[in-house]
Amino acid sequence: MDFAPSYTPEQEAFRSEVRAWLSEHMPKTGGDLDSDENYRKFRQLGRDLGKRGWLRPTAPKQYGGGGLDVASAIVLYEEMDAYGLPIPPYYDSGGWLGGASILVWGTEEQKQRLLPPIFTGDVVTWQLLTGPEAGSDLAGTKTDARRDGDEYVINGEKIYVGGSHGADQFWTITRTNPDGDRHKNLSWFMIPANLPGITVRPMELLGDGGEGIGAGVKNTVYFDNVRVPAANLVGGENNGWQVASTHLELEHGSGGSVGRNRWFTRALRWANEQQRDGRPLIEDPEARDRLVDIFVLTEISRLFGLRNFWMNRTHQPMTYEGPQSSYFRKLSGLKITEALHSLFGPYALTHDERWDFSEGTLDAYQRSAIVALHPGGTADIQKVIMARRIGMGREERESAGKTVE
Amino acid sequence: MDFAPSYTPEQEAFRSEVRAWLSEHMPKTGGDLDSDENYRKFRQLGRDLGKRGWLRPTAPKQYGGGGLDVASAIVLYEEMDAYGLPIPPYYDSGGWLGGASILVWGTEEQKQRLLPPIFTGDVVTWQLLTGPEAGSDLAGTKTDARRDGDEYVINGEKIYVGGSHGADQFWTITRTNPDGDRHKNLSWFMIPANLPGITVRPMELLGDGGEGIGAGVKNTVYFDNVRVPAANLVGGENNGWQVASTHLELEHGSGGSVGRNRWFTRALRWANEQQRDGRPLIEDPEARDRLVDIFVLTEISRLFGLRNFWMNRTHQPMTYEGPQSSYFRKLSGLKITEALHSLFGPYALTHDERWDFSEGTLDAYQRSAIVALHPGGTADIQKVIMARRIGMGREERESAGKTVE
Amino acid sequence: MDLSLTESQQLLKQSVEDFIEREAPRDTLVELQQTERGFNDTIWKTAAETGWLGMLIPEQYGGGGAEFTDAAVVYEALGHAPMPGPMFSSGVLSAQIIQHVGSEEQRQRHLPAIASGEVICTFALTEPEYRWGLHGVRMRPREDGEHYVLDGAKLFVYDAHAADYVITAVRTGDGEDDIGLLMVDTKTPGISTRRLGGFTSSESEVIFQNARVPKSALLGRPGGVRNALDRALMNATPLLCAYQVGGAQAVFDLSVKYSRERVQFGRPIGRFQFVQNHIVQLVNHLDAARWTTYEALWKLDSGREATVSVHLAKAVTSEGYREACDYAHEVHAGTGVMREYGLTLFTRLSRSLYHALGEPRYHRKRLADLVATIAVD
Amino acid sequence: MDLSLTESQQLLKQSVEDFIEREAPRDTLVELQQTERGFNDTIWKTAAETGWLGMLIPEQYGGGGAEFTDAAVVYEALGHAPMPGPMFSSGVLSAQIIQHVGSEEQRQRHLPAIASGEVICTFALTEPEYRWGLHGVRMRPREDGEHYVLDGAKLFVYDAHAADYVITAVRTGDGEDDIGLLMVDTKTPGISTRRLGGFTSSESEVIFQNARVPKSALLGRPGGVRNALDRALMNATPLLCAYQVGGAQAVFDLSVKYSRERVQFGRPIGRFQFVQNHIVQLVNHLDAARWTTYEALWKLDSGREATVSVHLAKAVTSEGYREACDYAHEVHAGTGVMREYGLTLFTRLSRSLYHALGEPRYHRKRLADLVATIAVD
Repeated sequence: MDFAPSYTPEQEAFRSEVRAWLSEHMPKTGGDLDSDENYRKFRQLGRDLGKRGWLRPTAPKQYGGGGLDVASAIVLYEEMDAYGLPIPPYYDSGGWLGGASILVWGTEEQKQRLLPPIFTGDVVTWQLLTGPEAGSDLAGTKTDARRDGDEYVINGEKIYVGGSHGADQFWTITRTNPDGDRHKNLSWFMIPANLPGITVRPMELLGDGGEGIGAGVKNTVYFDNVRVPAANLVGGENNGWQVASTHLELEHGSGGSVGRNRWFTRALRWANEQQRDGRPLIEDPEARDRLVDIFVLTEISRLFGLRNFWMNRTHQPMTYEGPQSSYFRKLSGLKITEALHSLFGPYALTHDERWDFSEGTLDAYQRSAIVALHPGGTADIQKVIMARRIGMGREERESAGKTVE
Repeated sequence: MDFAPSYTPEQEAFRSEVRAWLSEHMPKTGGDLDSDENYRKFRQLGRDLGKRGWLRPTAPKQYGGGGLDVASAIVLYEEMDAYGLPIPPYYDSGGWLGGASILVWGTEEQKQRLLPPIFTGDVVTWQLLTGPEAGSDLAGTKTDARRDGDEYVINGEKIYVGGSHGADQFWTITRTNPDGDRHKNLSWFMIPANLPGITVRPMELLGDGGEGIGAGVKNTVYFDNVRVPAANLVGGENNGWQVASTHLELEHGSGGSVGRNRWFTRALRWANEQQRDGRPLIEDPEARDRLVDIFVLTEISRLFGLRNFWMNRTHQPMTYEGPQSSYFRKLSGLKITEALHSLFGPYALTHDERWDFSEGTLDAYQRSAIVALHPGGTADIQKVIMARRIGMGREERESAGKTVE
Repeated sequence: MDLSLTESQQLLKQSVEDFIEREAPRDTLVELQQTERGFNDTIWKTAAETGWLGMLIPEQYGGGGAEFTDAAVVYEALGHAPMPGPMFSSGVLSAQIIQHVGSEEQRQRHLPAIASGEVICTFALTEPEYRWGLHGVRMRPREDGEHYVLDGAKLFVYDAHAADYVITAVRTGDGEDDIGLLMVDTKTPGISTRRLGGFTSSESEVIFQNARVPKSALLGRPGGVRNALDRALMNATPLLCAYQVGGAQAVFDLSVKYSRERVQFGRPIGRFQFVQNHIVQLVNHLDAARWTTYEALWKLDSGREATVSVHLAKAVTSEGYREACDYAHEVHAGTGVMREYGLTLFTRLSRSLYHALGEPRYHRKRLADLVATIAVD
Repeated sequence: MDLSLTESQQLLKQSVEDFIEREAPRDTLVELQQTERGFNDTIWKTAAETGWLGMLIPEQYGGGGAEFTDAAVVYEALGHAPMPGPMFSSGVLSAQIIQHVGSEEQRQRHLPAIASGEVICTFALTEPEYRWGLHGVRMRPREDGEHYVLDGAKLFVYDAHAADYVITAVRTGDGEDDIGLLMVDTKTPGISTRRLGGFTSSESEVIFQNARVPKSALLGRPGGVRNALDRALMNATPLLCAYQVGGAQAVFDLSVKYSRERVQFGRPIGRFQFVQNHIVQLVNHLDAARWTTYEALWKLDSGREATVSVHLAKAVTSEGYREACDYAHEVHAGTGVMREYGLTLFTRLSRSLYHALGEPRYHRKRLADLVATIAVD
């Protein structure tokens, strides 16, 4: 067993190259990371990374990816992580997930046309999954797409979409046969964001101004007789549930991660800096207990993510591991917020400019951990999937969706 | 609001009477409370109490009960509780629960014939509810009763029955119409324990030698063509589910209690007596935290029990309160065992005569708290009933079973 | 034994609920929450005129002289709204402190004004080195003739941004008991208050810069404060618990309702046992909070020693309200985090009140000290 | 990065599983549990002959010289049975102590006998004032010529009733480091061992009454024991964790199987979400235990600093195994508490091993000390 990625001399050389490049290109940012100004800088960094194939390091080269091996990709993630940034350095889960579905289900023409803009950072893509009527029950969507000549006409509404800074394109799942059997009446579309009939309106949610770049605001997207070229239907008519299974699988956590949850190191730093009765908070036994609570939870999360990363990238057969990781992360998020509240008291709830020592992150996390319970499937949905994959009460065990990474 | 029972001068006089009587009649016991010798003493105490109508203080006088008001009954419970004993001072949940069902559903003839032996302590009654095939799904019993002239012929098997010291009679629920609709094919019988064809065999269970008098051993009862007089059918043929609803309701906790869980005071005493590093364990901050954990859990349990006692005795409309109390008690039992284990370390697991300071109660509780998860309905079944009574996902709210107390 | 509300308590409850339905339905409260002040004059005037505000204040000082349980019925209904505003800070907490710590003259001067709503008052204990309890008080006034001169900051003071007076705990010496409480007028030069931003309810900073407070502002006598203050806190806390119980009840009501109305996979979601499990855990927390609170109130009303029960109630209620909201969010998923739906009004309060008058750990530690000395039978 | 077992590890795992299926199926183990000794010679001989017992012992001392992860594969499979007997106490814990604390001469004398199974050895630390860790050691030998004379009791010593030697921790002075480890022959006059009754696995008392132990029984040199012992404990602990992981896995397997076979209300119970919830929580505990354990083993094998990972693994694994059994009992209801079914074999172990080598609180406290000093980035 080996928990550490091992690197060839070539890969170590690659690390030096990446490190040098990043130190030169990393923009100066500060304050609210979700501000327009900061976003523009990160967006530019994304384009620059994309030009080198570093935005989607393991995606095939012919579609604009980096074509790199897993170890080199980890090198890239690690070096970006040193700046506290993911790849891409702005909100683009739509590109990540939609790209994966197109890679699996798209025609060659679609891959050549749709993937390069995503993989090179030319476009930002939003996923449109949830409707007012269809939350956990995604397949119950009432957004309809009706064929009309070479186009489909889309009507409906999707909620909890995207971030604060707009997108170039959307993908979504629609009903193409309202009378068809469940799961066999859906179709998957890539949709330019600027088509007539599309309206985007910000929602008012608990997580506003939440943690992370561009993850703050969510939007409602309305479709009013929006005409989408039939060429943008991916995976064939009424095959949308299959196409969705790919990105759902990844969204449920089966892609894994090599990153670390930063809450432990942050809490540790603040517990060293904050004073209580003239002594550092870290010397208080209660505070130490809460720090260990956070440490234990984040270590387990990290190990689940690492296991999934390895399984996914080395194509081990996966079953319940994705939703397990997702479930654990959601629930431990709530527990961590309570531990932080216990640790820092009312400081955990304020982003007041005079008193908050956390640059707004503590307060934002108290809210975003609640908001995080539902996206990518509620905690309950993760359990539903785990039960099917483990085969509780049934001999046949459902298998995981097909992904590439 | 008034959480304390209030007593009239007559009731206070009654307390003096009870106290004097108990101090005279309370037997000397010691060692394993479940030993044959101790049991005989408690059984005699029960008969003596029964003669005075103190065994079932609130049951109607004409059937052998005490006919006392609620406050006087509480006086009795409190005075017995001072000796660490319930009423009756031996295992007779079958008499308590079966008696309640007969009171509600029996004919006048049956009440006059069946209740006095129970209420005066002449007989010990076991309830036979669970079958190998029918645990949570009680109505799925495969114990059959076939009418034959003035008798019913019973065949089948019931498990997790009774205690270590035998019983005089059983009651059980049987299937009288294998082809009938669910819940409408069951009948409820009182059965003398000495009928031909009945075999009682002890089971080997985790809780052997568990806490409480006579609650240690459980048995399997086999029925092999047992002929029961039709006069012992209570509530009419195929009406057994209704009859059962009464005792199930009580078993699910709706009767409540005025007693206190003793684990906190015990743990507190031991924590004062036990030494660590030359100082009483109680001075250890961790130990104090665990004591408070136990205190909080047992206080909540006590308050749920008290609320239910009051609601039941004053005939407030009850819905989910019974199963809530039962659920909370089951789950907090597990948490208390972990707190005790944390408090006393390996001492929590041994009844070794040289080293155990708890007279076997700690070790027994580690096991009996696990065993207690299922009797009277599993923790999950309590939740099922709560959901129906609260009306989760449905407008109509199921009401609680009919009880008298 | 009688665990029911009296008839007059039921009427009281109904009157608060009627007012809320009329004047402060949930969408109004959602809007109000976004405002700087957080409450409005209708609410405040009604609280004063109906007597809810001064219920606990003895009649001779212009209050209602009600029992604790009566007042709790009102605060539970207010928590169910959840009604914003400094009712608890002023009418319960500050009034109790003045009543128990202040001199007769001070009672006569301040309590009627509080009861009538004319004056809003709050209590400032904690400082930047946050810790609940008197040993966290470091602010030490300088004496200057007939004045104390104050410098420093009090933090996380509930409702200070709306208060006329802040009862400010200061240190008068190095001993544990050397604590003084100053009735500080917020219009005093050198004093500023400001509401803190974030996921708090109505917590503020109070900054003192060379602020001169007359010595007559000292409540009671120096050195004799601890016990009287403790008594006031023990009396006030269960009312805050009742407010939390009301909130948990509302969150339960919302969840059950949503479990019936929201349909997914062709069934109301309340038919799914995963969802049922959330609501079962929620109602267990709710009822634990309710009955520990009621018992503490009854002990106060009947003159019993209530300290253990009060600490128990605050620990259980604070943990329970927080958990109740977490479970409600699991039931509601995306809908629950939409501002307009209103669930987050409660979530916010469940967080902020978690540490009000001491976080659960504080009360558990005090419980440990108390129960460890209980006579062992 | 490679998180899979090697081919030879898979073969090893298979060979243990084959042996268990053949010689120690669950009903055999249920019977064995009822016996005084708790294990039998077939088990012991096989453990010795196949080399499982001495796997971790270096080859020059008659062992297998295997890596930690190899040995963990075996111990996980043993825990899955769950196989009883002093394999861990003797072949891992005692052998590690002798290897790290003992002199070269002592290693050569004892380790081959342990590896061959000829001699059974265990480690006695805790005393009646139970507390894990060296500061709980109070037993102080008297010196008498070439002997130490021992009086007192060691308690909760795993497998002492079956042991030929008990490595006994004694105090040699008042300083923290003044600890000696004596290789005590249990046949020495004045020494008695007795298995404790109850819900423990195989914990015993060892009573010393004027027992004379030659000074040559002292492992290593006095005063230099702490670090070497700590190293031995850090090496041994993850193997116990692996045994616990195997147990939690078995409990998961049983629960999933039962969820398919047990029918109530016309459906396999695993179709009910309440039951699914238990199994989901169970598998989360199982996998948390598994991966924290594996990472600790990998750190040991690759020569990395492993202390944090070992404490993390033991805390998570002990809590997890206990919780796993609780959830399994919820799934199994009445069936789970029938002795013949076998689930309680695991439940018993999950309790006893909860405090073996220190209860979770102990490891969390040590974790706190370690992580509090991690350099803050």
